[in-house]
Amino acid sequence: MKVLETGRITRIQEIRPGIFSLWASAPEICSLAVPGQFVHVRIKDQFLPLLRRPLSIGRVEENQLELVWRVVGEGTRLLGQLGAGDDIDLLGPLGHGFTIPDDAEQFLLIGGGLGMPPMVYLYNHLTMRGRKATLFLGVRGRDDIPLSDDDPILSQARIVAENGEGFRKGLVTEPVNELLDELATKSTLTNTALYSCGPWGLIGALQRTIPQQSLLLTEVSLEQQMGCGIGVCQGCAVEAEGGPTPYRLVCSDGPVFDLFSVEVPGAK
Amino acid sequence: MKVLETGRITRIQEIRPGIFSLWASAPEICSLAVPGQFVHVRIKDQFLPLLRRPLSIGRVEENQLELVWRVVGEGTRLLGQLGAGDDIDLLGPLGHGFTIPDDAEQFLLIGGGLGMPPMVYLYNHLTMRGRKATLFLGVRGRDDIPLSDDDPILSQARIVAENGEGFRKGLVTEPVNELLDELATKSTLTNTALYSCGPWGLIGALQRTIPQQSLLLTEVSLEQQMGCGIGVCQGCAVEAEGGPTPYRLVCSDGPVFDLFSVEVPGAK
Amino acid sequence: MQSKLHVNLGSLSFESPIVAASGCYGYGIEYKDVADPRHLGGFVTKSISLTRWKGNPPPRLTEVGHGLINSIGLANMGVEEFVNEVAPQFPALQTRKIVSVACKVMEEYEEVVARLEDAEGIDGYELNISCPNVKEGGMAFSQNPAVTEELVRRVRKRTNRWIMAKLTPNVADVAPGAKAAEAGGADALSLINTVVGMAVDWKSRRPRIATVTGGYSGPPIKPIALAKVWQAYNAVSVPIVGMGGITTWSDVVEFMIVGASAVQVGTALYAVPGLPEKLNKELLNYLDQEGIKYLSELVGSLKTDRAASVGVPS
Amino acid sequence: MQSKLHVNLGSLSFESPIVAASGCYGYGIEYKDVADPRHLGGFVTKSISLTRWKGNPPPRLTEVGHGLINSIGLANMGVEEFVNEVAPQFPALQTRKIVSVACKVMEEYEEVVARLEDAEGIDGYELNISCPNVKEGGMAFSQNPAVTEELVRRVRKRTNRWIMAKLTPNVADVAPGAKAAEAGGADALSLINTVVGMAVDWKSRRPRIATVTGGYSGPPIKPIALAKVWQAYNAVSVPIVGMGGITTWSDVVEFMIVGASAVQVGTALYAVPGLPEKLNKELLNYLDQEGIKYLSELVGSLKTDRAASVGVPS
Ligand SMILES: Cc1cc2nc3c(=O)[nH]c(=O)nc-3n(C[C@H](O)[C@H](O)[C@H](O)COP(=O)(O)OP(=O)(O)OC[C@H]3O[C@@H](n4cnc5c(N)ncnc54)[C@H](O)[C@@H]3O)c2cc1C
Ligand SMILES: Cc1cc2nc3c(=O)[nH]c(=O)nc-3n(C[C@H](O)[C@H](O)[C@H](O)COP(=O)(O)OP(=O)(O)OC[C@H]3O[C@@H](n4cnc5c(N)ncnc54)[C@H](O)[C@@H]3O)c2cc1C
Ligand SMILES: Cc1cc2nc3c(=O)[nH]c(=O)nc-3n(C[C@H](O)[C@H](O)[C@H](O)COP(=O)(O)O)c2cc1C
Ligand SMILES: Cc1cc2nc3c(=O)[nH]c(=O)nc-3n(C[C@H](O)[C@H](O)[C@H](O)COP(=O)(O)O)c2cc1C
Ligand code: FES
Ligand code: FES
Repeated sequence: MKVLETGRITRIQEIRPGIFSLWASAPEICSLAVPGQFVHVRIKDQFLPLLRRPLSIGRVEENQLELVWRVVGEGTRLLGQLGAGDDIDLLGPLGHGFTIPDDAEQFLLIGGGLGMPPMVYLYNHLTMRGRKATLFLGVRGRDDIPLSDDDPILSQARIVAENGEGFRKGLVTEPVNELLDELATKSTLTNTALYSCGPWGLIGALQRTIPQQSLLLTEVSLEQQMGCGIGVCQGCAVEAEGGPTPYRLVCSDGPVFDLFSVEVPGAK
Repeated sequence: MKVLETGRITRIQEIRPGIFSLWASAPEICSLAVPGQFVHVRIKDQFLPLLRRPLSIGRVEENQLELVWRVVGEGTRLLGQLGAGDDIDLLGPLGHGFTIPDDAEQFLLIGGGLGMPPMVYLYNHLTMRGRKATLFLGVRGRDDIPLSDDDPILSQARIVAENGEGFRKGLVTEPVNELLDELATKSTLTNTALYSCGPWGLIGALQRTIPQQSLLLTEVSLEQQMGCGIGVCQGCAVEAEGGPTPYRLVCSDGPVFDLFSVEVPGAK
Repeated sequence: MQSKLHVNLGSLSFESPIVAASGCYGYGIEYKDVADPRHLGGFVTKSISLTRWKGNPPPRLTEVGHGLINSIGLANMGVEEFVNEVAPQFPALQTRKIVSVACKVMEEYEEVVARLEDAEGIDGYELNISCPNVKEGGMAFSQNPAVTEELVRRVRKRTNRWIMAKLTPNVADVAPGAKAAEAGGADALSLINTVVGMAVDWKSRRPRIATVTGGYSGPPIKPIALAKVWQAYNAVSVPIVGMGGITTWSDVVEFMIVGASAVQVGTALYAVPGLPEKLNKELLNYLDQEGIKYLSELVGSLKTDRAASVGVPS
Repeated sequence: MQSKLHVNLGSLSFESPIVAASGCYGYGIEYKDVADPRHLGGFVTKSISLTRWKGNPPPRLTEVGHGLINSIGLANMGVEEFVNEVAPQFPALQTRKIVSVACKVMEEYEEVVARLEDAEGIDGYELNISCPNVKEGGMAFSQNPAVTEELVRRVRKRTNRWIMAKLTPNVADVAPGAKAAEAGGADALSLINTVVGMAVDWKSRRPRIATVTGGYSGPPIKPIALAKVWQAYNAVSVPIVGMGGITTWSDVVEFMIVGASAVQVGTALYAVPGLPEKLNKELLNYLDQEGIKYLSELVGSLKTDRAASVGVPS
């Protein structure tokens, strides 16, 4: 089920330079959403930008959902100019969320930069249900953290920064693989589910370093330029196994795919 | 001589619903301008709107010039959103101003709606030099008067409103023709120069009612969709006699033309 | 009583002139949750081919300014699955259902149509002979009037259903192709399909869609579409369905003035699935305000004695 | 030392790849008060014909969205006045001076060029065989490759000066015309001229320009222009001068990546006469940042092995 719903913005904040967090009330979408789904946002009642902008559903709290984004172009810039009380036009919840296996005992969540919001949603979802989840965040530096300084999640996430800046220095795949090694020794790897959302570079790195066979589940959320957001235009195809053709649609087959089913663009 | 000059807005005001007056400092253009000329305005440093917008130079006082406009589309709307301290990019002064014959003793100035600003400029120019000028303004109603309520010119202009509203009711051509009749009796008509700026409807009406042969000079300022504003694109042609072809360019041959040389579109 | 928005396109009538364009409304069933199809005069399905087509490699879309470039490559489920899975849902949809057909060779068009004849609830066919994103067939059909005529004629022999031929704007002159489609027996013509366009990422020096060039749609192509519809209108007597960049009711009116009896809305639906309902309301309001009895009075009503001039009351 | 922006277009060199497009820079002398012509690689004059042309009736321009539709109809002073009044001012202008020629029949092109041969300070000719706004000749020349080839060949015989042929985008495929112009002896090709477009005033139901259809220019045609330049680049080996909707330095880079050796800036000059100076500065800055030695390294450097993808570092 998906709906067109007018979201009333209740709070909007530039949490880091060029990174915004917005809360909007959207009762219908909130009641339907699961972690990993996204909304397709029409920022203004005009055709410039022409298309909607896909944004992952961050946290959901009662009737309100959070969107967190980085300003990269005109659409995200205009979105950042809105204020509390303004309306945005939401189409959602869209796509398939993450699979949460009943028999999983360990959950590893890896956000890369602006891929963090759906990981936070999933993390809250899991921990609220008493499941054991570890949340990783990989960024270049402090300015790239898509969480505000007073966000409770900040202290719960294991942050890895390429530039250090007071965090563990390096790539996020390093502590992830350390934890996987540890789990392997305890032979709980087969009960572990791994999730990630982030740039293609992170997805490629995970494909290269994760022991594919040993884990219970490995899922990633992908991004692709979108038209409709609901499987109509066939525009958001990515190369991925599992469908009747070599291509799958991020909006309706995804955005969540098995990590090892997807072909990273330009990797070959 | 024409220049590209950055005008700093010193004052901007919505003087009637949808009618704005703006003062900007533009020393070079002010020193060069004569009544009847216009500026080609680039509102923002972006290509939407694609083209500049032509606006008549209203009053000129020392280093400052006035622009008065009605919001009709996107360009004039954006211009109205600017504030004091903002810059606008001006190309001007453009076109040929009104001819002011040395031997004229009477000057009749007829503004139609938003055609008023250059008439006000001309009126001030003439009266400051001790010449005898009568200023008419034709509007539909009070809301169309492109002068603010505290404008000293307001009391000096003979206002005719189609809807009455406390003004003489009717068409501006009526009192104009009454005065012309009066001047004819005094046989000073041949020393009278008549100027007008306004919609095509007014120009057509003047062509039909003014005794063409009897006046010393009859000039009107025309509008046409413009590209370059400086005679380069050939885009602003109107049908008018006096050039090597049946067409003349509003931006560089005009905007001021002899009333009886121009062909009103659709009149035939 | 017939609605003021009622239009006849030859033998087929539509309750509204607003039709969802092929490729922008899926197979006609996906949007029903979010926008009631009854507000549409009809829809045209994604183009269907003989077998399932995988389409072009990604990326397939890129937004450029006010417009969109796509290179889907007619990815579709093929006629078999369509007839089995989708068409059975058509009779329940209260709108006109037009199936778009696109193939590589003429014989396949005949085969696909023959297969579609088995399905109920299909009101007519749109022959997509104008897709710029496939290597074989596609727009090349519509660029050759003789081929256009033969193709339409062959399909005409296979069906009694209503046929519309969809023309390409990527020709020097649309008139010969329009005349050919009419001569072949088309009940209506639709145009324009997308305009060949390209976008480049200056940083990586790579094309922004995998096939390098693609099809340009959305508001920037409206002036091109209006010109082509006007040219086609002056060349044929069958009704014309105009499209290209429509986002507002006045766009619809403009297309009708230059000769369209109905219109299709494409790219704009991605942003506003409920646009047809809005356009219907606004069109009715416009008709009331202007005192026009039927929308059809507008068709081809362009006055060419002189042009609209700045400052001249219209 | 040569500037990094220096480009050679066959036998003719330019100090910058930014050339002012025909119809957008008058006869080359009007803008000199407000923008120094030395910042231009060169300019192309308004197209010149054998006699004075009055052009089309007004209105001749209408702004549509991000774009412009014009129907000037090649209004110009004619070659006689041009040679007597304008050309004598050319030697003083420190930039390349290209004279555009547009006529109704082939013989007239020959005559006009023959007459222009008398004038000094002309660096070359652009043969405008692609104007959509005249009834005879115009774009029809460029739509017919055989005619294109003969026309260029005839002019080639009349002059030793550099010749560029300006092609229309209003064809199914630009390649045959591009090859024909090359075969006829053109030193370079320029494209695109405007795209046939139309705008309507729904209130009065009148066309917004007197000739009903006109030529569409400005940012919305950029994707179309890039596609045409790329297609021409792959068809010929003479240098190509690309244009259509250029407003920024990255637009220039994109045109060069798809095969243009230089570019022309048209409509944008109306808004910003000083744009060429700005583009030069920004291009130099870009070359520095990217460590590119000469702008010419970019020409045709499009990587087609794969496309730029969302989220993939470039
Ligand atoms: C399922 C999904 C979830 C997403 N969730 C988030 C999120 O939570 N936070 C966040 O910051 N970003 C997210 N993105 C990316 C976000 O959609 C883009 O950053 C945004 O569309 C850029 O729009 P723009 O107008 O600012 O940029 P421009 O570059 O001007 O956009 C031009 C066009 O490219 C598209 N585009 C550009 N970048 C991307 C991208 N990375 N993915 C898809 N389309 C793109 C735009 O939608 C637009 O159509 C998500 C993308 C997808 C597909
Ligand atoms: C020499 C001259 C002097 C002018 N002086 C004034 C003035 O002092 N005050 C005033 O209010 N208006 C004046 N106008 C008209 C003014 O230029 C237009 O109202 C304005 O360009 C509309 O722009 P827009 O974007 O708001 O409207 P839109 O209708 O969105 O504009 C679309 C296009 O049409 C052009 N256009 C629309 N109306 C006119 C028009 N009447 N004349 C010329 N081009 C037009 C615009 O410039 C633009 O290119 C003058 C016009 C000319 C030619
Ligand atoms: C993503 C996309 C896919 C399309 N697929 C098809 C198609 O399968 N068949 C077809 O005839 N036209 C297809 N079109 C073209 C549209 O039907 C329409 O002709 C074109 O987009 C112009 O209209 P618009 O500007 O309103 O979108 C497609 C257009 C887009 C944007
Ligand atoms: C008002 C106007 C007049 C033009 N006149 C001519 C012309 O005389 N000869 C010509 O070859 N091209 C002419 N052109 C076309 C331009 O040179 C150019 O090919 C086209 O506008 C595309 O470039 P642009 O988008 O940068 O304007 C004209 C364009 C405009 C807008
Ligand atoms: S965005 Fe249209 S199919 Fe995915
Ligand atoms: S506006 Fe260009 S010639 Fe007048």
